[in-house]
Formats: sequence, structure tokens, C-alpha cells
Amino acid sequence: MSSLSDPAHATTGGRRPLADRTSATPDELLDWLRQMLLIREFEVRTMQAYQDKKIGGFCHIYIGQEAVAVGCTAAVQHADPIVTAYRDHGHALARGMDPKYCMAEMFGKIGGCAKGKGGSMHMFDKPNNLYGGHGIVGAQTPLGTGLAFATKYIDEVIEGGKSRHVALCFLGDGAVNQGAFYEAKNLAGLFHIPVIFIVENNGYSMGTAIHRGTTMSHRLISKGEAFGIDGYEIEGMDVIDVQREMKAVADKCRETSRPAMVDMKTYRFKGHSMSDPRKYRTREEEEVWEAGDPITRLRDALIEEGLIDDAAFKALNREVKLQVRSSIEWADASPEPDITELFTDVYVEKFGPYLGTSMPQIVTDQENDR
Amino acid sequence: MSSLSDPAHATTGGRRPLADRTSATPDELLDWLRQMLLIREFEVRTMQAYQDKKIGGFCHIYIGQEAVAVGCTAAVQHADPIVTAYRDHGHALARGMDPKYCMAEMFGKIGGCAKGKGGSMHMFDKPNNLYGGHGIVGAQTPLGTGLAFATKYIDEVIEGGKSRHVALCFLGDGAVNQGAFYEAKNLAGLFHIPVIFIVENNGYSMGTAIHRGTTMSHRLISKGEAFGIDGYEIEGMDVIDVQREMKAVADKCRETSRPAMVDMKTYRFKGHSMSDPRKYRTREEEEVWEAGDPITRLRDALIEEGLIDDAAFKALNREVKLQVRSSIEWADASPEPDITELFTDVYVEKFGPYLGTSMPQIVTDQENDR
Amino acid sequence: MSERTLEFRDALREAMSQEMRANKRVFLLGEEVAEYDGAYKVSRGMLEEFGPQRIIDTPISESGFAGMAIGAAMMGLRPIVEFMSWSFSLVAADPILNNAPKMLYMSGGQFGCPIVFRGNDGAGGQLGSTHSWCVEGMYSNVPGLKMAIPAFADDAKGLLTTAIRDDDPVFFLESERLLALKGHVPEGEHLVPFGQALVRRSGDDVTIVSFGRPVHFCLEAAEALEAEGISCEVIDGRTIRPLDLDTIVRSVKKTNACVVVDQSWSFGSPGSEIAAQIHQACFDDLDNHVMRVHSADVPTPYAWNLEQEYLPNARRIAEAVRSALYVA
Amino acid sequence: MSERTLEFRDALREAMSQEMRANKRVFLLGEEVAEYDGAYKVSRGMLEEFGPQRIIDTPISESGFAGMAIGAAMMGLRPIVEFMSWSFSLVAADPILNNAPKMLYMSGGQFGCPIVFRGNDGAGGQLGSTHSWCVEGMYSNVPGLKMAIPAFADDAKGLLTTAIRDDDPVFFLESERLLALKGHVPEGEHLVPFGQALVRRSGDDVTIVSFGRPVHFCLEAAEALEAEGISCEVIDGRTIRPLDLDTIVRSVKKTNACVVVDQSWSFGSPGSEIAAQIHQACFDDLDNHVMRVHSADVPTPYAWNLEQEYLPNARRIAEAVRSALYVA
Ligand SMILES: Cc1ncc(C[n+]2csc(CCOP(=O)(O)OP(=O)(O)O)c2C)c(N)n1
Ligand SMILES: Cc1ncc(C[n+]2csc(CCOP(=O)(O)OP(=O)(O)O)c2C)c(N)n1
Ligand SMILES: [Mg+2]
Ligand SMILES: [Mg+2]
Repeated sequence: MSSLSDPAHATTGGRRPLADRTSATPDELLDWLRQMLLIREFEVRTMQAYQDKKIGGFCHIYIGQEAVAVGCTAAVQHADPIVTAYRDHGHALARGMDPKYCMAEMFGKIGGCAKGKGGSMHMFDKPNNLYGGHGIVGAQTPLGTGLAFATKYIDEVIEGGKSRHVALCFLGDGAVNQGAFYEAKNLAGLFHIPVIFIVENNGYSMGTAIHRGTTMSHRLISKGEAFGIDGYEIEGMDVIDVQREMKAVADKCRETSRPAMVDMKTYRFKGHSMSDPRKYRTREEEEVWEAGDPITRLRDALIEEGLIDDAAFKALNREVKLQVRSSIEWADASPEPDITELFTDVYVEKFGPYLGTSMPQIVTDQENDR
Repeated sequence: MSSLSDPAHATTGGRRPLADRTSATPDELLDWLRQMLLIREFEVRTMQAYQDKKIGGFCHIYIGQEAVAVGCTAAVQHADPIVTAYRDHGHALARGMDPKYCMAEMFGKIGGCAKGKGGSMHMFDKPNNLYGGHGIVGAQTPLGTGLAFATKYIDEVIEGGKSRHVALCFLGDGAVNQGAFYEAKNLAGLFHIPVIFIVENNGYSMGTAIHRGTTMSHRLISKGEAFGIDGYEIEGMDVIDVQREMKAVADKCRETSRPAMVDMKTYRFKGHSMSDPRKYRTREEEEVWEAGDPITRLRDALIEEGLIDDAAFKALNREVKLQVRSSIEWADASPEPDITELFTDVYVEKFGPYLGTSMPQIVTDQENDR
Repeated sequence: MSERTLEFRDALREAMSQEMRANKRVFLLGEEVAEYDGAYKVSRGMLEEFGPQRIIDTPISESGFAGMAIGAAMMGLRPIVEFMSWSFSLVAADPILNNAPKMLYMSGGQFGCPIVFRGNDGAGGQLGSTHSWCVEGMYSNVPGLKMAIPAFADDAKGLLTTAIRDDDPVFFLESERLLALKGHVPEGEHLVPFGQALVRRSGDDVTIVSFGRPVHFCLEAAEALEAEGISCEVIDGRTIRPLDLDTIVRSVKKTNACVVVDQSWSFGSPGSEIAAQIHQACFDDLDNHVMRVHSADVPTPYAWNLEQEYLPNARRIAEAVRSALYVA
Repeated sequence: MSERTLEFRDALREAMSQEMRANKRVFLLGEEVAEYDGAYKVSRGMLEEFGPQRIIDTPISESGFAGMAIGAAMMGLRPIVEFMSWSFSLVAADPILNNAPKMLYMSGGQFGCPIVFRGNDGAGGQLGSTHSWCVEGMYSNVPGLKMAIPAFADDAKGLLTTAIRDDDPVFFLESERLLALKGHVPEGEHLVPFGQALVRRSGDDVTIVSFGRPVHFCLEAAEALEAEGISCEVIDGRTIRPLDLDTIVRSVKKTNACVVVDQSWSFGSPGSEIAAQIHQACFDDLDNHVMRVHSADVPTPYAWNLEQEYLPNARRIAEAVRSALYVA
């Protein structure tokens, strides 16, 4: 598969005619643009809310990586489970979470996707098959393997058919050094588990440039090949490329019920978390990557093809801004969890001081919609 | 390096003239034979003692793998630290532990290398730079990396010189699937730590044939290459080959202060532990490997070269038998640890119920010898 | 009532097999559970009956396969994870403690973890420090998990059945030393509810509370003490989370004396918890402070004589009972 | 006595730097400790002074680098391992619990582990379930390790210096919430011995025992209770292993009432241990059972209001004191 790891090269990606690059419909393309804009706007407002102390804890911003979550999600079916790390707002929105639940979660409100109990790092969305947001680096890799295992088990053992799903398991480049990831890969390779490990390789884990923490960083996929897992290097700044190449990967994994590993080259435009001054990298480096902004690239490509004009883009932008604004209003208005919530969701059944469990609004709202 | 993984091929290894195959002196060659005989006899008597209930707990027999411990140990300096897993009697003896301490340890006697506190799986010998015997699969791989790290640190930071040691870290083929091993390899590759991971690939972890638990088992060293670690496949049934090839590996690691990984093909002639009926493999397979018995091979090669004759071999055998017998007598005679030993060696200093620490006989005897 | 006698290990297997027959979502995975029939033969024959898709041999990757099973549980499967020994669960501490018991909470009720982790816990015979963990000493500290420790074959089946049907993660602690113990085990469905302790022996002078293997040491001590004229009530707690404090308190209010016997190390253990809770609930009833018998507060020694002394044996229990009763 | 004021984090650094100057065997490793100056700036400037061979940035491989450091300690080096958070130590549970504290014992005295593991412990601010572990709740169960939890800047330096010189593995638990706390810290060598609790505030009516961050909550509660005419003696335990029971017992024998405040979950915690030990040592002195204040027995919630209620805060401590004294 293609390897466009040189960021300078990235800006030329839009030149080829769209029809050569994607089989997506205009509506789909516009939806990807909308999703990326939504994530971007959401994150901008998240940063503000964090500064305003409406959001607490650790908060990791996805700006710059939008094409990855949007492109990967678009490459698979809605029923295919997804799991990721703590930098998870983008995945939640790309998967279809209404931003109001996401924002309310960070505000620590009962309307949050996890009733305000999880926070920024722990976004869960059952209706949209998002299995979290996980705070412990690498911990989601055995979980993701388990999700794919389960789809296969359900398809084959329970329903007596053929394995027909894939699971997407996102991880950071720093997570590549957690032992659990290797155990997960061996299991996936051995048991033919259709999990796709997508390393969102943004070049840094906190202040550590990848080569300072990771051997063979010029060829991360060797760390999958050692488990018989096919590896792919994908340039992650252009959503069209991401979707197309990921679709090919996913189709193959679905077909063969085999795992894959993707070294997805990307960049986070902001700091590791809200408190990071980014002294470990240069402004020049940032500017090179910013020049390949995934939103600009898709917008320009769509304008070039006449699928959108400046006015339509502005309108889309406005729509998204309104959506995020109203999600903030919604989150503001959502009440704090009642103190009794401390003792709910610890165990499924009531006993002793424990109050049993119930579904959060993100699930019940959806059920009411039906 | 050579790859003689076909056991049938193995029996032809002795045909080339010795001088082409090794630079070891006749005394050294005879000593290797003596060591292998000692391990064999020791293990035979260990099995008996286990049946007689003189030994408790888990007990893992090294018979069949003697050439590995003896050849690897002979390939490095005595000051180079060694660490291994629970199948550790062979390493202890090859490193120079007097068998009496080893036997007494298994008998749970105060004369044991660890005062009877460690048992079969946990052989330690400070004078001989053996850092255990470790019961948790894979746990010794970060430790071994740390031993090599420490030699380098001492050489470079404390003594201001050049790194000049290697550490040998033995592990089983089943241990290859523990996450800690991958973390250790990444650290070793990244920090230029001269640790040599020797996978004693005897084809099984308990009842699991390697390919049933391990991906890429036909090319284990890919699991080192993914960390920039040079890999070697070595046929482990001929001590002459093992020593020669391991010496080359060790010399290179010592010179470059780089790690290495060795896929050492071998076979355990007995069960996993004393309670294993070996139903997972065929008698035919066992017989093929037994035909390549490392002791027979060295004996025949030495006879062929005229370095030893049948009588001398028998004498050596007798000597070793006597030594093991007397080590059993010594172990039998050694007292049980006093009940107060329960509270020694928990902390270095005395406090509360804790009685402080003191060196076991294996250390004090040696100090008295000086 | 069936008078059928089974070994503890067979009772465990019967629970698993019956639940697997009834529910395809239940499956078993772990090292050597399939082709080898289990390192301790608990799963003997299950591969044959249920096939390799449901009885799964894993590599030696506890963190990987425990985490994988948790992911599968989040999707509604009901995995049974066998740790060959709980001592080996330390390499999987993160998934079993940070994921399984907290997933329901962190997801605000969306994703539970109906999973059972089971295997040998506590000292076997001379296995040494690394292989003799009583993980209840540490893991019972963690909310969100349940913990069961059967001492008899019927409870092995009844508690394990309950565990498999439970919607929360259950840590199921067996003792290698009990696997061959025989007892009457009901055929067919047999459920022992969590949170219900059992009085194994009635008595008037002192209450002895324990869990799992040491319950047998307690009964042994009680037997011996009877000869001295001391009447012991022995309570088998059966589950540590939830803890049936009521049964314990009822007994202590009768006997006014209590000895807690816990095979964990003493410091911050189930034993200290139960002692503290009894002091709270029975402050005016106790004629003496609660006595505690634990494994010695040292790493587990290998040597036979040291290990015997290390364990909470009948002699040490009897001594504790005598001091609880101020009997010189 | 120096009147110099330092932040808690700077006091930690001073201990490390002074020991590293004095002993080349001491080195520091962990995630982001070198070029980033530490995730919480505890090691700021140390790379510059000591260079990359002694201040070592590691990958996110806690099990690997903790184990590596243990191996190095076996060879006589004296590593300081920084866990960015103790919450991340669960992935390293096996090396830190199965190797470090047992090596001396398993090797019959041959190989000790002079190593310090340190980092943030306990709830920070709204970090949620996975990032808010109070590992003392679990790890204090394990013999062979020592455990220190400073609550003030001077102790941060004094206890850490002692930890680095100690020949046994020391688990050193800091609180992210205290890192900016200022206090007088002696210049030059400053050692605070392990196993010596400190009476932080004298009082007559009740003894409050705590460790680390909650000591501040206790002092806050004591202040508030003074207005109600209740005189509290607040004891800062400082080390959990060894535990200075004598100081606690002396106080309880005076006050006849006790509240233990422990930020861990309650079940089988240091708090339950101390309560049980006090009941044993002060059975005839107590006018009421020992009260315990812990974090709520649930996974740590993210929401601010829930987290505040979850923690052993001053309000809950004051309530416990009042009930200990039968004050409605
Ligand atoms: C086991 C563990 N160790 C350390 C941390 C602290 N930590 C959180 S994020 C992070 C960096 C991860 O970087 P990467 O995987 O590249 O993801 P990115 O932040 O770039 O998305 C670290 C060290 C953690 N959460 N879990
Ligand atoms: C973490 C862990 N899991 C499981 C075990 C149980 N166990 C002991 S030895 C062994 C098999 C290891 O096989 P291998 O690494 O090939 O070594 P060999 O016995 O062949 O020398 C297993 C599963 C253990 N000791 N540690
Ligand atoms: Mg990154
Ligand atoms: Mg093997």
C-alpha cells in the first residue's frame, strides 16, 4: 500500500481527479467533510471549555488527526466494533455520537455518554458500537482483539455462519511498546481474529519522539509481521486515501478473518494534553504538517471537483458551529449526576450499598427514537 | 549462522574433524563432557529423589538440553551474568554450582543455595554470577536486560571505561509469548544493552507444541528483528557447535554492546515437569531426538579424535556419579532450616518480627575458601 | 438429594459443562485447558464435547487472553478464563483490575463484564514464593468484582454455576490442595447464591470465620479443641465480595469471641477487614479482641517445614482460639 | 534549622539529586523524566546535571523498565523508578510484587533489591477510574517491600532520602495534589527514618490516623471540630510498612477514641489493618469501635461533585469523629 510519510508530499495528494481516488459518492464525501469540521470545531470548543474549567482531568485533543477517525470509520460497517485510547473524541463523533453526549461527559454531567463518570478519556457509545476510550496505554489492544473474537464467535458458533465482521482497534505510536499489544497480536495471528490494529502514528508519545522510544520506528509494521500479521503504511492526512486504503484492508480482513496492522502516519496539531507546551518539537515541523491540514485538503479537492463552493463550505461550517454550540448549551443544562450515582453501575444487581445499573441517556434516547 | 533444526541431520554433526569445529582445548572439551554428564546424572537422581518425596513442589528436568547450558556458559566469561527460568538445574551446574547446594536446595535444607527457601525453580548462585532461576514465565527477560544494563552502567558510568560484558538470559519457547519479553527487547534494542536472549526452543511449552501457541514459529528470530535485534538460529544438540556459535554471538555483542536473540533448537527428553505423561507427542519423535543425544555426540567425537577412550569415559562417568551421590548424602545430612528462618531474608535490616539477612553457605563456604 | 460423590475438580467441570450446554455464549479459555485436559484436569474431556472453538488453548499470555476475554464479555459473551494459577494473574493485573471491574462504571452502565476468572489460589505444596499467591489479599480491595472461594465440592459446583450466570466479573479462587477432595454434589442445576456464609459446625464458645482451604484447618482445630472442652462455631464465608457479615455477627453475638482465619498475608487483608467489621458490629459483645490467623508475613518459603509453619495451620488456629478465650 | 521553603516536588528532586551526587550507583528512569523534565516536573533539570546515562527516558513499558531496574538492583545498582502514576504500575505488578520484594528471600539472602519505585498515587483531579489508584490498598499486603507516603515537603525529602539509601525495595507514594505544596525543607542531608509516625496536631478527645494527602483533610477537619469543642490528635503515619503502631496506640490510650482515614478503598486496606491492630492493642481503652473513613467503595468517578464526595474529605472525617465520640 501507499506510503506517503513525507509530509511535504502530502499536500500534492489532492491533485489527481477524485474519481480515480475514491468510489465514495458526493454525499459521502460531503459527510466526511462535515464530520471533520465537526471534530475540529468540537475540539476547539473543548479547549475553551477546559480553559474555563468546565472540563477537568486530562484532556487530549484530536485536531490534526481527523482524517484518521473519519476515514477509518467510513471504511467499515456500523456494526463493526471500534475501540480506542484516551484521545477519543474524534472516534466518538466519527462513529456518530451526538456531540452533546460527548461534551456533557466532559462537563461531568448526567447527560454525558457515561453519566459523567468516565470523562474525556473514556467515551463509550453502545448504540454506535464504540467500546471506549481507554486510559491505560495499550490496554485496549487485547480488548479490541476480544471484540473481533466475539464477532467471529457470534457469527460462527452462535449463529452457525461465517465470520463477517472486523474490529478496529486504534492505538498511539507510544502504545506500541506495551507488552499487552504483542500478546494481543500473537493471539490475533494465531486464532485468525479479524482485528485491525491502527497505530495512529503522530510521531510522539507525550514529549518522546517515536525513534527515542521505539526501535524499528522506520518500519513499525515489522512488529506485526513477526506475528504473521500483514502490515500497511498509510498516509493519514487525507481522508480519501485513508478511507480507500482502509477499505481495502478491512475488506481483506473480513474476507479472510485475519488481523492486520496499519502504521497510519499522522500528526497532532496541539499538545499531548492541555498542559503540554510542546518544547520537544519545532514550530517549523508543525507548520509543515499544518500545511497538509486534512480539512483544507478535502475542501480543496471538493471545490476543485465542483462538489462544493465557498459559500456551501461556509454554510457547512456554520451548521457545525451551531451544532457544537447547542451541544455545549445542552451539556451546560444537563444536571450534575445525583450523589447516589456514586453507587450505581458498580454491579449490575442491587445489593448492600450498591444501587444496580441503568442505561445512560445516550442509550435510552436512541431507544425512544425507535 | 548455521541452522540445523532437522534432528536427523544432527547426528552427522560430529563427522568433521574437531579442529575445524572448535578452538577449544582438549581439557575444555573434556570438561564440557564432564559437565553434561554431571547434569544428566544429577537430573536422574533428582527424578529418583522426587519419586521418593525428598523433593517437593514443581520440578523440571533438563535432560536432553545439556549442550545448551554447557555450551552457552562456556562461550562467555565467568563474570558475565546469567539468568534463566525454572528449568534451571543445568544452568546452575554449568555455571559451576557445586551440586550439593543444588540438591540441598531441592531437599529444602539449610545447606541449599537459597537455604531451602527457593526450591527447584529458584536456583541462585552469587559467587558464580547466576541470578536465578525464575518461576514466572518470561519474568526473567526484563531482569536479564537489567543485568546487562548494570554491567554496562558499571563499566561506563562508575568505572568510566567501556562496556565489556554480556548477560545471558535464557527463556523457553513458551515464554516468547509473554508481553514483558517484547518490552525487554525494545529496551535492549533502544539502549544498546548487551543482553543475549537465548530461547531454549524445545518445541513445547508444557503440552503445547510451539506452532499451536506461537505465530511465526518457523522463524522466531523475526520477533527480535522487529526490535532491531540480530537473530541467530543455532542447533542446540551439539555442545561444540553451541559453544562456537554462541562465542561468535557473544563476542559481537560484547564488542558492539548490542543485544542478540538466539533461537536455540533443542529438545527435552523428559516431561514438562515430574507429573507430565507426554501424551502430546509421539514416541517416534522422541526417539529421533534421543538419537542425537548431546552426551553421546560429544563422547563419540572425542573418542574419534582419540581424546578419550571407553575406559576414560567410564571413569569420568563414575566420578560424576560419585559426586552426585555425595551431594545427595550432603543434602540429606544438611539440617532443615530452623523455624526462625521463616523471618530472615525478608528485609536486610532487623525490625519488628524480621530477623535481618545473612548469606547462605554457598557464599560463605566460598569466602572461607579464599 | 443426590448422594452422588464427586471430586472438587469434577464438580467444577460439571458446573462449566452444564452452563456451556445451556448457553452457547459461555466458553472456556486458558493455558492447556483443551488438548492437555487442563494442567489439573479440571477441564478433562471438555474439548471433546465442546470442540476447539469453545474450549480454547491459549499461549502463555495472561494479559493478552484475559484482556481478550474481557473484550468478548463487553460484547455479551460469557467467558470463563482459567488461570493455571492465580499466581500468574499478576502479569494480567491491569486487565483484570482496571478493565473488568470498572467497565460498567466507566461506561455509565453501557458495558458490563460477565466474566469468570478462575484457577488455583494459595499455597500448593512447596511451590515457593512466586507460585503461592493468595490473591484475595490484594484483589478483594477492588470494588466492582465479586469473589468466591469454595471449600467443598458441592460449593465448587454451586458457586461456579452462580458465577457463570452472574452479570459481573467474578474472581473464583480454587485451591490445588482441594481438587481431589470428594463430597456429595447434586446433579443437575445447583446454585449457591453469593453472599451467604454457611455454619459448617455449630458451637457456643467461639466463632471461627474462614474461606476456602483454611476452613478445613478450622474444622480440624475445632475437632481438637472439642477434646479440651472448647466448643467452636466454624463459619465458611464462601464469598468475600459480597461478604455475609450478618451470619458472622449473629454467631459472634452468641459466642462473644472470634477468630478470623485467612490464608492471605495479614496486612490489609480480608482478615483485617473482617476483624475490623466485627469490632464495629459487635463492639459491646466481644469479650476479647478478634484474633487473626494468617499466613506468616513473609514470602512463601519452599522448605516443607517452613511452609507448614507459614500456613494458618490447625495448631496456630487452636492457639488463637485459646487466647481468644483467655485459656492459658 | 533552615527556614528555606520548597515545593513538595522540589523537595523530592533535592533528595534524588543529593543522593545521585553522593553515589554513582543511583540513577533515575521513567517516562519523560529526562528531556521533558518529568511529566510533573519533579526531575526538572536533572538531565542537565547528570546526563542521559543516569537520567533515562523510557518507552511506555512499565513492566519492562521496572523489571530491568530490578535486574540492575540485583547487581548492586540503586535505581529510582518513576511511575508517571502508580495507576500505571498495574501493568508492572509482576516484577514489582513478585520479583523485587521476594528476591532476597528466594535467593536465601544472596540478592537484595535496593530500589525505589515512586510516582503519583491516589486521585488527582477528575482523572477517572483507571488513573486514580491508591495502590497502598493492594500493595501494602505484600511482605518484603517498604512503603512511604509523605504528606509534607520536608518529609518528601527526608523519606525519599531514606528510601534511596534503604537496601530493600521501597514503594514511595506521592500525591499529584501535593506537588505544589510548599514547606520548610532542610538543606543538605535530611533523613526521616521509616517507621516513625508524627503527631501533627495534639489533642485529647480523639486520635485521627492517616497517611499522605488525607492528612491534610484530617487537619482541616480537626480545625473545624475545634470550633465545636472537640480536640483532635492527628497522627501522620508517614510509612505504612513499617507501621509505627506504638505512636498510634500511645495516643489512643490517651484519647480512647480513634478514626482511621485512608484514601484507599475500604475492603482489606491499610485502614482495616490499622483498625484491627488498634482494636487488638487497645481493646480495653476504646470507648467506641474505631471509625474508618475511606474513598467510597466504588470505582473512581470523573464528575467533580461525585469525586469530591468519593474522597475521604474533611466533612466525612468530621462526621466520623462525631460518631466516634457519640456526638449526635
Ligand atoms: C500504562 C500507561 N503508562 C503511562 C501512561 C501515561 N500516558 C498517557 S498518554 C501517554 C503517551 C502515549 O502516546 P501515544 O501512544 O503515542 O498516543 P498519543 O498521545 O500520541 O495519541 C502516556 C505516557 C498511561 N496512560 N498508561
Ligand atoms: C506467567 C506464567 N504463566 C504460566 C505459568 C505456568 N507454566 C510454567 S512452565 C510453563 C510452560 C513454559 O514452557 P517453555 O517456556 O517452552 O519452557 P520449557 O518448560 O519448555 O523449558 C507454564 C505454562 C508460569 N509459570 N508463569
Ligand atoms: Mg503518539
Ligand atoms: Mg519449551
